[in-house]
Amino acid sequence: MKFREAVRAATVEVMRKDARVFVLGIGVPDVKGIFGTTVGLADEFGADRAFDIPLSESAVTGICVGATFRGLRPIFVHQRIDFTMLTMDQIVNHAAKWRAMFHGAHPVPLVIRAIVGRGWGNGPQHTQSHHGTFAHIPGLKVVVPATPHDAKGLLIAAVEDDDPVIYIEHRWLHEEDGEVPDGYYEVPIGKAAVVRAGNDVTVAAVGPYVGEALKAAGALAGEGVSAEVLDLRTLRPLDSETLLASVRRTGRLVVADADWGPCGVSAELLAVTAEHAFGALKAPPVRVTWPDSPVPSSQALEPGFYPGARQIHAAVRYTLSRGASAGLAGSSTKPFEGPF
Amino acid sequence: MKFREAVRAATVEVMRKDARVFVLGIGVPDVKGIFGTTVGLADEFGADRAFDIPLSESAVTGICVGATFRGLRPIFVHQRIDFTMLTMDQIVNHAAKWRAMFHGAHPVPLVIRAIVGRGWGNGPQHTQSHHGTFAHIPGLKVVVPATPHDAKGLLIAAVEDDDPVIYIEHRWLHEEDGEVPDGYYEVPIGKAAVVRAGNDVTVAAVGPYVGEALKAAGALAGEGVSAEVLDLRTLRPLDSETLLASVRRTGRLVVADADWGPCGVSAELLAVTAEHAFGALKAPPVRVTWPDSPVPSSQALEPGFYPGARQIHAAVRYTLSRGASAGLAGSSTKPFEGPF
Amino acid sequence: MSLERSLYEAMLRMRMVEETIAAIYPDREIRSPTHLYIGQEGVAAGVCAALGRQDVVAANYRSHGWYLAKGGSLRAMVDELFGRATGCSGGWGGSMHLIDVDAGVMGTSAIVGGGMSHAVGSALADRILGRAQVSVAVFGDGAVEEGPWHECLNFASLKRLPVVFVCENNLWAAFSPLKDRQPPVEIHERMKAYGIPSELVDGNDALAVHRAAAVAADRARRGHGPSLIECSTYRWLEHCGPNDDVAQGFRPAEELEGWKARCPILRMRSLVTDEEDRSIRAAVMREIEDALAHARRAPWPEPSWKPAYYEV
Amino acid sequence: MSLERSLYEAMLRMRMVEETIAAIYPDREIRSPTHLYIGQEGVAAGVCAALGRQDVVAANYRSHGWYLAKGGSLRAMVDELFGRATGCSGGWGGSMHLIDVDAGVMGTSAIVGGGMSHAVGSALADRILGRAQVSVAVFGDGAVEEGPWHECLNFASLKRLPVVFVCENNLWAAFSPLKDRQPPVEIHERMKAYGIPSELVDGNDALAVHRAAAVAADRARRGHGPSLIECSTYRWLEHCGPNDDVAQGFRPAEELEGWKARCPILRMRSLVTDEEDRSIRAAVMREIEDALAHARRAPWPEPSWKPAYYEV
Ligand SMILES: Cc1ncc(C[n+]2csc(CCOP(=O)(O)OP(=O)(O)O)c2C)c(N)n1
Ligand SMILES: Cc1ncc(C[n+]2csc(CCOP(=O)(O)OP(=O)(O)O)c2C)c(N)n1
Ligand SMILES: [Mg+2]
Ligand SMILES: [Mg+2]
Repeated sequence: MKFREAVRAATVEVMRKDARVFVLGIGVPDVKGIFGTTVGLADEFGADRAFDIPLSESAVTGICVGATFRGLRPIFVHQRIDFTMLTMDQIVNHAAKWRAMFHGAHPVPLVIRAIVGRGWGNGPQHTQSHHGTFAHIPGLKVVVPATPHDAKGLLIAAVEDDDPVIYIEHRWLHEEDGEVPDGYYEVPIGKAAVVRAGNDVTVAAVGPYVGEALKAAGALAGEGVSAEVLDLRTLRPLDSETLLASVRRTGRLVVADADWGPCGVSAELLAVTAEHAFGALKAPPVRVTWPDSPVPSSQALEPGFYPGARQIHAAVRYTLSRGASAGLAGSSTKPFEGPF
Repeated sequence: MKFREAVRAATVEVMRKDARVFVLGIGVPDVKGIFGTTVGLADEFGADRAFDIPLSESAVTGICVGATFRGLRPIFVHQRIDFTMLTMDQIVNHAAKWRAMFHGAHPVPLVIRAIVGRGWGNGPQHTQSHHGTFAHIPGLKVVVPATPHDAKGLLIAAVEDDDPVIYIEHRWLHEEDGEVPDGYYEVPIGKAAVVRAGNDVTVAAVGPYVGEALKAAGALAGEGVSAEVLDLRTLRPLDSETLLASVRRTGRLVVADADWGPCGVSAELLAVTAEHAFGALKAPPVRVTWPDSPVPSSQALEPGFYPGARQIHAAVRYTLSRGASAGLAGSSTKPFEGPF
Repeated sequence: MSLERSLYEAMLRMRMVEETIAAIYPDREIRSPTHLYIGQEGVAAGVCAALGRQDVVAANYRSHGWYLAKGGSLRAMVDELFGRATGCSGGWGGSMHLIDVDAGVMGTSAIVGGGMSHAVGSALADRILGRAQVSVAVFGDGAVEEGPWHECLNFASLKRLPVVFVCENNLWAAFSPLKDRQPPVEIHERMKAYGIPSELVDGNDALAVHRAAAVAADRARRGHGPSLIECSTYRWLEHCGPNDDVAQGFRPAEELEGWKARCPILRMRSLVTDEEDRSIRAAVMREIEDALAHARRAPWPEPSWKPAYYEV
Repeated sequence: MSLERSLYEAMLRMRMVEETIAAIYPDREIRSPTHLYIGQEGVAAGVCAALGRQDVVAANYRSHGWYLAKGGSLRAMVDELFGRATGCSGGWGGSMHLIDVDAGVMGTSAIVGGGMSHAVGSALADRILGRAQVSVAVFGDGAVEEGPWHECLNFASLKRLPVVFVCENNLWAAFSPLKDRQPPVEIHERMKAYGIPSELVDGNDALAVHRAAAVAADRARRGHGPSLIECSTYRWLEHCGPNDDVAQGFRPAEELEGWKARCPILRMRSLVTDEEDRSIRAAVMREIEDALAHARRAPWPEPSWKPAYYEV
């Protein structure tokens, strides 16, 4: 099943199981249905439970928060995560604060599905990740699935969770295929996955970088380097146990994050490691992140903006003090084709 | 001169020097004048250059951006930095992107002065720092002055800068006294200050924690520990040179940040250090930050929420493996008294 | 009990509670930003009298009056102001963040305009679940300038949601007069732009407010969509805190005096007997003393966080 | 040159440029989200004809037409669409982010409603500096639902700023029809709520648009404050991309056919001679070919970032 189909499958599962779940967002009921992820929901569940909204992201976020107080469990979908910037007051000042501020009287079981628009020259305002921004805020949970399996299981877990969950979806992964179990299952929030075991270095990756890390690990194996690859899956609360256990064994860390470096998730991973696995570290940890710049639109710049398996490979060799090796090809993920 | 007077003095300097500078924000021309920082501006410079605004923070941010395109240099003041969450679309998607997105055609010389409301039970929605959030975004600059001297010099530099600068002001410091030179001077953006030299440990502090760090350093000196204290001053772009030079000498790092830890500035400092001064580190670096929770209102909780000199002292001893010492008193800064 | 008497009692209770808060505020037992409602009691009393307990209200940082009028526990509120564990928000919120889920008081926000969408969302939930309840959004004239206000009105009208918008127009937002913030168009008249029925009422006339609120609540319950009631009123004390701000030079003295003459409580005084007035005052005073005593004895909250690993 | 002829030429030029873009788009030389303006040319032509070069326009992702009508360089635009270093945004923006500072085209935003406040800020700058220029904010019917829209209108009216708000009401926001997003109140009629004069014009009648814009610009220049012009119009192609979306099942075929019959260019065809029409077409075609040739030869931009330290 494709990643985007898994997102839809999870939505159908939770909506069938729980009449309090509803889905809203610009484009939810239209023919394209948010990259196919919401197609047919209005038919099955009615226009009361899957509907379009006015272009009012800010108030609609608050409307979702208000609906949770009265027992509902909304899934609010954004075609681009960039649009969540219009909603930060409701997310950060309200949803994230409510449980603590009222001492548990009103938790906020809200899911924000937000899509990262990398590809086809979408440019500075349509391709941001923002997961580091959300992961900084206590009161939120942040998940970034990397596989169709987790796309389904994490979305179900997000809806089940009583706290606001920012569910970040890289459309770059939408067409990826993978095994997806039938039926209702959760991938627990707060648990990373060891997707490849190894001994020489830990490569901790976020979302689309999990595949790149695996590719790099494959190439490294051929060079006699055994890399362990972690799929972080949840960025808040971070599964530092899994991370630290791995680094304590391998003694080396490379982080691959689909975001800017400064004050991002990559920084947090290095910080946690330096604080709590310092003695185990044999070499400086390395961050593979986006360049510290807005994302350019030009086809001459965009592909080179994003690091991939090649950079992860180089970073691992760097931390092993091995110097450069024969180049590794770039990403083989099918790039997103326009017009949108 | 008091910190808040220094903010006002800087504003007067830039407004006298440059007719393109104007100041706006809720409460700018009223009797209290934003904790006294804007008192009298309308009298001296006229209602066209120092004025109140409707409660429309989002559009007003965009209005400031638009005004910069036509040659002006606005200073937009928020009584609480929490209110900037309503303006994230214009700050992050617009102001921060404009220079890159239009390849330099329209830089955005905008200053956002945002005040942190710690104290007097202001609670979860009125006491956030958010500097880590802003420091994550390329295209922005972020400064947090710790002394009256820097409050003036950094504000002048912020107005002179052609990029959007988030100038974060801890009202906790407003009543602090210090030497402030007369006239026009800049404290360069992007330069940290070594405010106390030392050899055994580097304590890098943000804003109100500079004073706490100095207090801790004083106590440590009595215990035979020589702590170097850095006032970071600018959080983006970070002065990693000064940081790394210090850590390379001392071999130890404690960061004291007035913010949450995860994906914050404290994480970034540890990450940069682990990446680039790994070999010099003799012990795990330590972060002294707010607990990972919204800020509670109760007088029984609020003071204990904020770490101070005592925690910095403990963190330094921890990184020196010295175990606990005789307690150190908490902060002696005059706490903020209500009602607002 | 007659409507008049219960409105009078509700207002007097709010007033006496807040006068007590103002009186003891300098003692520093209450330590959070406190926005008093004195002078505006007619609005909360009138609106809440038109609501059932199951109906809900989303208000803002100036909510002592709304919380009490809607039936929130006075003890829990005073405990909250005192920062105690038994406070309605466990001591985490302070004066600006009150809640009483059972009484239909949704958690209040200190962000101007922040709670308005919560009321709309509550109404949406009722629509989706097929419940005939009313959600009330309370906000000031300042909130009218915030974008989400506009988005909420558009959304509620589009979906014909069972929500009543109550604008407390007290002519000021903190220290800024209305005329410096908005063009001269009456707020209620702007509702034509949203296709929302609206009414201007004297907010210091609790009976008039009640009449308008009853009509609006009824409209909502019958599925006929949202309404807006603009209540003209005035706050007597400073924006935040227990003092008079006229003396501090913020607002014209005549303006305040004019409005004090139109005190919503005084206006209804003749509708209750002296005996009733006395007995209400006595009962409320007992209640307040009980609440204060309770708060002073109540336990402090414990931190939810642990000491950092580097601490002993 | 007569007004009629210049409006006709401006529209035809936009149309031919965009038809070319649509035609070559499948070749993948242009790789950024491209929102075509075909069908709506009357609005940009009419408004810009009422402006001077020193006046400024802030528009959105659907701005090829506005950019060209305001006098932006075609070469720089096509270069930008091709992602070249010589593009008006150096290749960083793509189709959604056009700019021509000299021609008064402010940088365009891909956030719905994002550019509106920029026009208001520009007008504020003119007010502060005492310049008699006009700032135009261009937005669609969808932007009307965003909070900042409301905040901008309130601010501009309050300060009587020299700004003209132009709403291109094409009945759709992406794939959502107006009736699913707003209550049935005409957008221009809502301006009473802001005290802003407004007018509804047929956006496919460039002369009518021009008349309304001239009045509004004049009002702005004379310090009489903002105006809003609602232009009813229709986009012919899909929301984003070069295709027809009727065939894809998004919009009713009859609706599109009805609007095609009201083509703004066809409508003015009788006002120019065959000879004029031919010569305009020939000149524009030469210009387009030149621009395409220029773009194809133009250099690619270089990254502004360096390889990471761990890279060789
Ligand atoms: C978004 C936001 N901006 C500014 C403030 C600061 N502030 C608190 S109350 C207030 C005035 C609000 O006026 P109004 O809405 O008329 O309500 P009132 O206090 O008069 O009842 C302001 C500006 C805030 N809390 N939130
Ligand atoms: C804040 C925001 N929300 C959603 C989008 C996605 N989006 C892009 S264009 C568009 C429709 C806008 O409609 P309208 O304002 O009527 O302009 P039109 O495209 O019809 O000219 C939408 C929803 C966006 N770019 N920005
Ligand atoms: Mg008010
Ligand atoms: Mg439209």
